[in-house]
Amino acid sequence: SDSGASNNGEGSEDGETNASGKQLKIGMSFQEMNNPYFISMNEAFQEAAKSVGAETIIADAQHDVTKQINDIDDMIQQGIDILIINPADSEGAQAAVQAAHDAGVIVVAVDAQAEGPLDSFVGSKNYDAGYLAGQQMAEDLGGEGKVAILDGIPVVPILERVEGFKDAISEHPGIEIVDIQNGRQDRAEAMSVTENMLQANSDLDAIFSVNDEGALGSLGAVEASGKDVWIYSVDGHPEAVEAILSDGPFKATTAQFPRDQVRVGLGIALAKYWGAEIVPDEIPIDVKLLNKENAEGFTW
Amino acid sequence: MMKNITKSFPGVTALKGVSFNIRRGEVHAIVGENGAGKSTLMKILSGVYQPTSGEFFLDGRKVSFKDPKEAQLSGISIIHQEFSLIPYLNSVENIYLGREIRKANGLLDKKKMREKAEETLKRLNADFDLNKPIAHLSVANQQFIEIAKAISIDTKVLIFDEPTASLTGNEINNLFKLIETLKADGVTIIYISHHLDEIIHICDRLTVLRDGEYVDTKDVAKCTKQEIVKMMVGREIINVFPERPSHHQFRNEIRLQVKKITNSNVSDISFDLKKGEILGVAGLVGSGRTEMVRALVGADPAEEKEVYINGEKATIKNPTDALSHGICLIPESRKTQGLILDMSIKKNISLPILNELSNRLKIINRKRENNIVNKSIKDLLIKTPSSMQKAKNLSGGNQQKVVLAKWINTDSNILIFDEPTRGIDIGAKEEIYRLMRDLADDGISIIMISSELPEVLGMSDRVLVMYKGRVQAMLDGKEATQEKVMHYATGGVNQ
Amino acid sequence: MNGLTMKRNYKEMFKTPEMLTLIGFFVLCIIFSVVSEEFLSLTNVSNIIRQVSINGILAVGMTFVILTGGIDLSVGSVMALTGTIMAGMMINVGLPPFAAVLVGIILGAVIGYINGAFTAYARIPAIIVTLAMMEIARGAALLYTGGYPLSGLPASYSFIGQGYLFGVIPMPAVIMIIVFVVAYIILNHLPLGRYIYAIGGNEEAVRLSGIKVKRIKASVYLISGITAGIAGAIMSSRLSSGQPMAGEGYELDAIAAVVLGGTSIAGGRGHIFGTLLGALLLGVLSNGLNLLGVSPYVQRVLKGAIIIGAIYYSSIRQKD
Amino acid sequence: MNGLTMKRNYKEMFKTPEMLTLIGFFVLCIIFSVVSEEFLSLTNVSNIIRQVSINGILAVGMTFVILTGGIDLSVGSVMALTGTIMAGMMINVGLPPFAAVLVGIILGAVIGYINGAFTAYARIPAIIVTLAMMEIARGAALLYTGGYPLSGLPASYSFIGQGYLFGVIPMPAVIMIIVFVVAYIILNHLPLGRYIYAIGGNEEAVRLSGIKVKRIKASVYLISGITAGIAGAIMSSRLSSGQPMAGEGYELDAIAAVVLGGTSIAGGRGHIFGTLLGALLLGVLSNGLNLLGVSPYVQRVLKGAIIIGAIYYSSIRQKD
Ligand SMILES: Nc1ncnc2c1ncn2[C@@H]1O[C@H](COP(=O)(O)OP(=O)(O)OP(=O)(O)O)[C@@H](O)[C@H]1O
Ligand SMILES: Nc1ncnc2c1ncn2[C@@H]1O[C@H](COP(=O)(O)OP(=O)(O)OP(=O)(O)O)[C@@H](O)[C@H]1O
Ligand SMILES: [Mg+2]
Ligand SMILES: [Mg+2]
Repeated sequence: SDSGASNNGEGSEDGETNASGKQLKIGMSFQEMNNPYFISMNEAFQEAAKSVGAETIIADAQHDVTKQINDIDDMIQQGIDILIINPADSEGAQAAVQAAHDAGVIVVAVDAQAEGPLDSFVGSKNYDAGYLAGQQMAEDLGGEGKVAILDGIPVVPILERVEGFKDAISEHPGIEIVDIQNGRQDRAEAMSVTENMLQANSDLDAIFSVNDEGALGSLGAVEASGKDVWIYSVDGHPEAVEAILSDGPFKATTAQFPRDQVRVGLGIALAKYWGAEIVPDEIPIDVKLLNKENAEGFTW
Repeated sequence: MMKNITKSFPGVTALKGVSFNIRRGEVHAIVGENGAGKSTLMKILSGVYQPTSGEFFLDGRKVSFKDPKEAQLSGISIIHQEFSLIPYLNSVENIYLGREIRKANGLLDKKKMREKAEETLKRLNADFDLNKPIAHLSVANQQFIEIAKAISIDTKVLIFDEPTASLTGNEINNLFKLIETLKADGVTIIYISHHLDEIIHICDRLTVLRDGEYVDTKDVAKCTKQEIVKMMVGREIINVFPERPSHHQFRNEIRLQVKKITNSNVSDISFDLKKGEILGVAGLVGSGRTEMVRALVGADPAEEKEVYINGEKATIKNPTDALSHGICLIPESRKTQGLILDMSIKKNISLPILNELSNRLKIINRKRENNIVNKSIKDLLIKTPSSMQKAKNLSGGNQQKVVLAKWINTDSNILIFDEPTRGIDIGAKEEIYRLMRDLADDGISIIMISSELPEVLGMSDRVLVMYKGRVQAMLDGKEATQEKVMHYATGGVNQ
Repeated sequence: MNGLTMKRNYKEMFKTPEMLTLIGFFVLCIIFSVVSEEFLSLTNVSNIIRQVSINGILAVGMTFVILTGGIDLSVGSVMALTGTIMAGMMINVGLPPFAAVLVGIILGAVIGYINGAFTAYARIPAIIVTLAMMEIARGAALLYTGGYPLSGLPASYSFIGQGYLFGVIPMPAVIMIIVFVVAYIILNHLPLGRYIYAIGGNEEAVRLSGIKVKRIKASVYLISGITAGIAGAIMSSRLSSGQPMAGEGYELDAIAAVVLGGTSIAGGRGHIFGTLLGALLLGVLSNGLNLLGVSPYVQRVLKGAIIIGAIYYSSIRQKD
Repeated sequence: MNGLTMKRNYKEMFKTPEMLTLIGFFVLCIIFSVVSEEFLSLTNVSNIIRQVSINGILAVGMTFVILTGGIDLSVGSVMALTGTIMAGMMINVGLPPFAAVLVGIILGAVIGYINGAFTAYARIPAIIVTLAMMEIARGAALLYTGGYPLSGLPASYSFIGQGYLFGVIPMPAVIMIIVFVVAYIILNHLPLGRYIYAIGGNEEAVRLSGIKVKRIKASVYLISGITAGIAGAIMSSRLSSGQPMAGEGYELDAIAAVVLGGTSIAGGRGHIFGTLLGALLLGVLSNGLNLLGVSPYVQRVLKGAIIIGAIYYSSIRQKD
């Protein structure tokens, strides 16, 4: 099977080399690698790096920002030239960004913002993602109903999605948020939590989940209960797309573009590496609402 | 002085209104059957338990102790029947536990503690490596640590709860000398033992307890052994040891042949065991008796070992193999090797025979289990409210009986008893001796390790004497005398 | 005397840890059913049992292990690994569900046996062996799936995790009850069960009783591996996919269920139905708090406080 | 005879579990320095020590607890809670760093004492108490911060976690070494240390020696709370923020360090420098695997396998 894990550079002879004549080394530190989202991000990263003949090193922080810092320290030790960081936490990653910067490494954050002397940041418009899903929900519900939020791990992108969603809902006084529970972005956990939410709120109309993994768990619970509760979410996970197309309770998800994020990020980093002095501080990548009408054929 | 002391445990009343006096500076013995309440009474005096009712006085003042420390501060120390040492700490650390000597800067003064501990142990004539964790010391040496711990405090009253149960010859003599010295220093000593000879030897007065009740207090000089036994048991016991059959019915059938057992503790042990005989094993503490039998049954590894059963070679790598060849070892330490303290008496007794008690589906037949267990409780006179009582709530002697019951039920035809009567009262001893003899008469072969010479001499058909991990002599039971055995046990050669 | 003993025994029974968990359990149920009308509804009760089932099944294996004085931290990872392997067998290899589940359970048993062998024969502390196995199994699950959940399971497979027996009893609950009954029989009516308790009480005494202690110690980890495999089947069926990251932290929940159920963490004492109660108590707690709409953060605080409070209250009752 | 005993002691010393971890540690170091040239560079060594420091400090408290036969599963959460409270004290209350750290450490001590009180006085199994506390502290940290990391710490505060002593020794390492030395003195030169070992060996016997066992048992959890507080300070300084979700799963790493360091999980035996070795071994392992560029999934498998293999190898050596 495709592990999606690191390979130590293909070592193409005419690859990109740095000042000392060594091969270009690019490190990428992921906040997690157990989700197709980050795995497709990694695939795009590997392809892009290979096309410029660079050696790659990747690390999985397993949601622990301290581990992420340690991983990055170790990457710096290995002499990377570029660091693409997908921070487990924006504040927490600061020491790593600083250390990399001090070591002369070009640092670009993708997917989530990081503090510290970044060269650039490329990320989804998470607020928009929540907002768009909320709008779609409100529209589908006709401006009336009781809805719940299935929250996740409290990191900035997730919190922004919830904020965006809440803002969209607040524009519709007929819709009431009756419950907020935490599914920890985990399918099994989300399923149990949703079962309980459905029990506690027998007149629930819709659920917003902060990501598709959670939403897919909710979907199982909703289908099992036989209730007519609609699900909205963020990500664009292949299974979510499939569920939306099957005309079940899963109505819409705001898709992100993980491959594009890392491609753009790497592109900026390379530009810096080649000597560009001015690059954008921040490149927000648009998100796209997927529903039954337009989900066909979407893939990360 | 004690007045009306009563102590109840769930299901048992261990002491019922006990009152008597102990005089200052005397050596006072407490005797009684297993479970009579001796240890419980001592635990009350030393602050381990609080009495359910009743009170006691020290030097005329009423005292009551919340915990052992208070008792110690009032000058009462105890050496418990069951050791209370810390296995992974060394001797010095154990002796000074809770009373550490510190330097002016607050740190431990290890050097001073060590010196003082050496001094104390010298008083006891004990000599061993003070740096070893005490788990690596023999039982006897652990006993010395217990004693050293108690006498290194300034005590007015010192309680010994069966101190000699794990000592032999010399060490007992050392202990007696020590008691004499302490007595001369004005220390009051309370001495519990099942060895009446010892009591007659060193005690001034004795008090008898029976079933938690006070029976009587007497001057030792004024009563005979027979009278004491009668007070304890409520009947006369003329001869503890059953008659040895003069002609042996199975005389020449060799059941077990052991050749050249060698490991780190014993070397080149060879002997044979006949059908229906009791082979006594004598030797000083540390002579390797326990090690020999453990190696024999595969509880410890052996570098070299050949075992023949009924002439056929048997491979015994672990106790399971031994059991399947009909050999079982009844270990010397009931608490650490014999019993599952948290389990009921019933489950303890049936443990080795569960497979035989199960049907084809491997389901345990509860009824058969109950029958066997109840029979054992009756046969061995185990004193307990029910077979469901946890083993840890039994008195020491009754625990020992449970261990015996456990093994006797396995239907093995070679039984190895390691100190079978340690801590058992004279009445029960008689039962156990009779039981052993009956087993032997039924054709079962018995190896009996014992540190009590009278027991070895009284029971054995032959006596094997060990010295420093080797077989020093094999004597005929009827010709063996105390002198002869001691001669070999101390390293003597053929006279 | 005898009457007195009886009465006392009866009273004592009331003070066993299981009994106290039972009281705690009922108290919680009463409180929740008063404050939330949905709590006692049929669907909610069946929800609770279904939610409890995975933890309950893992806790059965954990009970065996803890009774011998061991611990198994690998159950969550092993569940994830067996679940993904089952999914893979159906999706990539095309095995029928029954065979795939069997393969997964056998794998669980093998992993359990490896845990057991290192613990019992090589005498490495169980906590180290199973902690290492927790990493190994997790890594293996991620490697096997490449980090993706494996989806596209046959529709029939969903019965195990999502179906109902007689249309009302959730299948996971049925499986859990079967597992508990089998465990009860092993622990209380077979020699093996006695040996397990006895080893937890005093290993040396059991060894000298001629019992193959090492084999039995290894076997409890094997049993725990099997229950992890069963849980893996339910999990993958419930989630309609093999999730390589499933079950993180489940080891602690399983341990909590066992210990709440009155099994001594040092081994030797405990009861399998105590474990069931412990698992139910934990399940009722999160279900009830969810039903009441308590904020997730506050839930964590309350959950901890209620567990500690319940046990404390019980332990006080136990004393008097 | 005496010579023989000496020789045995010497030989035995070589077979103590610490010694075996030491051997394992050196073997790993040698392998890594052969295959990776960066491994033994000054900056990498200082990286390793810095990376080890948080786990090392938590493991010190854990050693105290485990020596008495207990366990503390709450250390990771308590670290997160104290870290966020420290951050909050500086950011919202405006306390100077020193005072804020003090508040956090005191909080850690109080939480530890609560753990200890429930364990020692109320006799609730430590595993339950600290599991509950793990949830409570985590929930409290999330409640306190509203889920967001608290940022905006004074620049001077970064010294603790990111600074260097004499420009070369990372501050976290300095703090860790101080903690180890203090722990060494307590455990080996104060009566308290003796009692801690003794309680793990035979609690009843210690009680019979007139020592206040409960107080000492409570105190080890207090100590563990303090070390969690110290780790919280380093963590928040290293991350320039109070992270409510920090430290998940750290309890298991700390336990692994302690047990790898040769401390018996049943209590009574062990050495604080063994714990340091255990922590270093774990640190070297992940650092080395990272330097070799091993894939993250494979790393998990290898990490587990190497731990188990190292201990197994040691235990074989121990036998002969
Ligand atoms: N903790 C306890 N719980 C319940 N019963 C107990 C407990 N301790 C002792 N007993 C019971 O109290 C009675 C007296 O026990 P004790 O240990 O005082 O006897 P003993 O005279 O010292 O006997 P031995 O000579 O065998 O040591 C026994 O029946 C014993 O089973
Ligand atoms: N746990 C142990 N560790 C190291 N050496 C031991 C241990 N136990 C016993 N020994 C040593 O083994 C030898 C014989 O042991 P032991 O004292 O048990 O013999 P014994 O003849 O059975 O005496 P007894 O059973 O009366 O104590 C002694 O040299 C003793 O020091
Ligand atoms: Mg007694
Ligand atoms: Mg012996």
